[in-house]
Amino acid sequence: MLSKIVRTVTNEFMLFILVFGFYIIAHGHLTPGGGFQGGAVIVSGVVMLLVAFNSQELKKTLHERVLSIMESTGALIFIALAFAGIGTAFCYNFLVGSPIFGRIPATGPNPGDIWTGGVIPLMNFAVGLKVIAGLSAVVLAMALFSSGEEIEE
Amino acid sequence: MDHIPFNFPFLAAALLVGVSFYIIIFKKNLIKLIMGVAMLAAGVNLFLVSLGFRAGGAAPIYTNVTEGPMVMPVPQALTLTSIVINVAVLALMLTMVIHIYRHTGSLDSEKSRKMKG
Amino acid sequence: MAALITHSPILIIAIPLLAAFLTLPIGMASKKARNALVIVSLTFVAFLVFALARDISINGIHIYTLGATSPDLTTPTGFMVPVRIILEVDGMSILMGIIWSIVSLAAAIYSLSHIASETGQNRFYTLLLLMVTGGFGMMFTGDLFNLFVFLEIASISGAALIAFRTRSADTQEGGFKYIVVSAIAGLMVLFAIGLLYAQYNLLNIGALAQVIQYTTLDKIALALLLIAFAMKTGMVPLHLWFPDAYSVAPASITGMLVITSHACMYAAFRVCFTLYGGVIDAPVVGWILIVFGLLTMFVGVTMAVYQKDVMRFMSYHAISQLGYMWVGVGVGLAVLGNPALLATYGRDAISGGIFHILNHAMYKPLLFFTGGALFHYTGTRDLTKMGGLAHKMKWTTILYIIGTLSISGIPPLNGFSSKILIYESVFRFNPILTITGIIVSILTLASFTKAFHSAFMGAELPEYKEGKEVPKSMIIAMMILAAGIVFITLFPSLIVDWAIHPAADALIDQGAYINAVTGAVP
Amino acid sequence: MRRITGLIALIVLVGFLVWGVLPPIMHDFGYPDASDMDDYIIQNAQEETGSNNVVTSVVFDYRLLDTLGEATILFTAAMGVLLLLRTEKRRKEGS
Repeated sequence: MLSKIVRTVTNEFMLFILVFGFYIIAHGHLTPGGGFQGGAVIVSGVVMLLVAFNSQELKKTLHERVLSIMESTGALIFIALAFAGIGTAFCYNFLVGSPIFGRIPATGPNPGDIWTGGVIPLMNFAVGLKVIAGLSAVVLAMALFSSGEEIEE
Repeated sequence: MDHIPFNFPFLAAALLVGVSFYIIIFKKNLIKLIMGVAMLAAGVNLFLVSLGFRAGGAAPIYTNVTEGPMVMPVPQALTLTSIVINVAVLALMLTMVIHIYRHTGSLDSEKSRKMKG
Repeated sequence: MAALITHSPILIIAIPLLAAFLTLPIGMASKKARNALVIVSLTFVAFLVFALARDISINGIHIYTLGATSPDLTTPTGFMVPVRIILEVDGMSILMGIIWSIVSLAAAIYSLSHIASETGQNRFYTLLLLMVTGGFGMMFTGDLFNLFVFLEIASISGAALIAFRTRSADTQEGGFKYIVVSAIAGLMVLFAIGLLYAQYNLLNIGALAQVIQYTTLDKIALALLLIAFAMKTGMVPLHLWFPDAYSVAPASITGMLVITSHACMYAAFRVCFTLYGGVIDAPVVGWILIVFGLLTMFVGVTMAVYQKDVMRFMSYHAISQLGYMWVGVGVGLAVLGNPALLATYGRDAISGGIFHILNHAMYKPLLFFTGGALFHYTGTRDLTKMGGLAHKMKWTTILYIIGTLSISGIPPLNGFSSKILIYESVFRFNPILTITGIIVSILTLASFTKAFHSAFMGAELPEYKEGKEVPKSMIIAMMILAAGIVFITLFPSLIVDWAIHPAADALIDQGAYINAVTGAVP
Repeated sequence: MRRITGLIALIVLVGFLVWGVLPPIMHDFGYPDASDMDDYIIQNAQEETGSNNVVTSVVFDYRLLDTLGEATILFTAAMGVLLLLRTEKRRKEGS
């Protein structure tokens, strides 16, 4: 465990990292970014926590079992959204033109509208959840294992 | 930025691939081997993403862009996929190396290889 | 039912994937429910594969465009180039799909008792289902980059499963070698895809085949693709990792890994015949495949003779048998540009190679499963420490004999019917190839008889007096594959007419594959 | 022996790659030979998928199966890592 200064700064910064990652995930269809990138940003925050505190400390709040279930949930939402279009074809973007995220932007450069993109924003969230849970689980498992701690199945 | 001599980005990618193959073939340390695979992935990704560049093109995002040509979006999507795949591969490789080190106490690929066929 | 058939290519890929995502939450609640989920989903997938096979034998190539307004709309309206990912299932793909569905179901049933005493079963079944997804994806996709993605899914889950038993260093090394080889092969495939994309701005195999020029870059891409896929199948100069990885995996996974290497072989054939079919320098590439195939046959079997580890011994035989397929299909490729020769023996050579894939996919997993049964019973893989096991393991002995006779090509069994097809057609191309094949076959029989003798025959050893035959589910899994062998043995001509010749024709007939993508505008 | 074969293979491979990416064979950097598919996507992505970010529309619409596979690979890797780093307590026979 590092010094108190580092721990305090880490705690404060974690909030900004979460907000920034969430922003990248939510605006994936308008600005550079998306589920993978935003998820990776948030996981970098988790790694920062892992460095500042030690892995046993972190294990009390982030449990592998929870992370596994989160990851499965994200994956299930993703594949369910892909399955939902099967009335026309698998992976069909069935929300374009509907009230939820269904607006179509003007062709050509425009300022951007958050309610566009059909299933894309929803999928970004599913992927973001999955990336956060998956990569945190990997990093945490490696840290715990190399510190000699046993992991539950 | 109109014309880059010797196709420099492609050349860099090819050389990166060459260096990483050198590491993979000749280095004995398993961690170095993993670094070689990571560099190979970096070289291939650099090659893929530079395929899509068009001179003077903007990023293919319509939000507040100025009119003009755009670079090709598909190579960027392919590169994104490839990067994520390589993260997964590296994570699994490192896990196995942790185990190999636990069991044999060594990272040398010559020493740890007990059975030869 | 009609809708089910229309969507079946993607359902065959997506249902194991959905089941894999559900396995962990369900497995935490109940083990029985998890096992039922695995078996039921794989059975349903097998049913879909057979339904799709029937549809293909009636209606020809099945096309599925993902995310389009209609699944058979391959190119956007008023546009000539396919933009979306297209799944394309023809005679060859569906044959591989049938093999994969049978073997994966047998492997899942076998695992039920083979790994029953190990920890981490939930994740084991998750990875098994993901591997099934990857295999089906590789077989059914019509898009090069998608092929790469599914290749990686199959490789990564396969590597994790090879290293499943973490207590020994050997398993970790085997898994590590497998994943390094897979990663390098995957990146070489990706580089080749980049080279093709740079010139034609296409990723679809059919559309690329239509415009491909065979420029210098295309030749480099062909070399990279062939080296990568040959490396994954364990072709001889690049085979050193193969026995290390295959011998340490749980036996059910080894059976499945054999089929993933067939899937890589299928991808290599797809590249040679479909992607480059019209422009390829056929005799040169064909001879390269033949020479390395012969080397593979010979080196594999000579290395196998010395092995004491039963799984390692069988892995070297797997390498050797893969050589037959390279030779058979290589001869067909060498005469691809000559319609007369192709009709007289080329088509038969390709059919022989493909038939051998089918046969090998039945008897090699069976042999690996019997090897796993021996390990289950004795706790060792060392042949010299075994003996007299026929007294206790009657079923395993019978199944091992079936597998042995089949792999050595003893006349009534299925291994013979495919080998004779290869021998006859290859003899007219070059007699030396046939002679080598027969020598390798004799060596195979000799080494398997020796292994049989040391494991099963002789007096009962004191340390193996206690104990029973392996559990029922392992016997059932082996029975499924043995039933496949018996079926092919009884009706070889039926199989050749219904499955093998359509598959060979699908490889030869490049035009039909291209037309299915670019011509099918409704 | 192994060193020499390795060195020859390496030199041949790198030679071909470097020769292949130089101008007469490869297109000039920044001036691709063909771009039909990408032009179609750039022109129609907004209308067909409603997304301003064309790369995202490729990733999550035109090539969604690749992304599904990619997410699956991440899932596979997490599963694999947690499988390999599990506790090795012998559980009692049977499940």
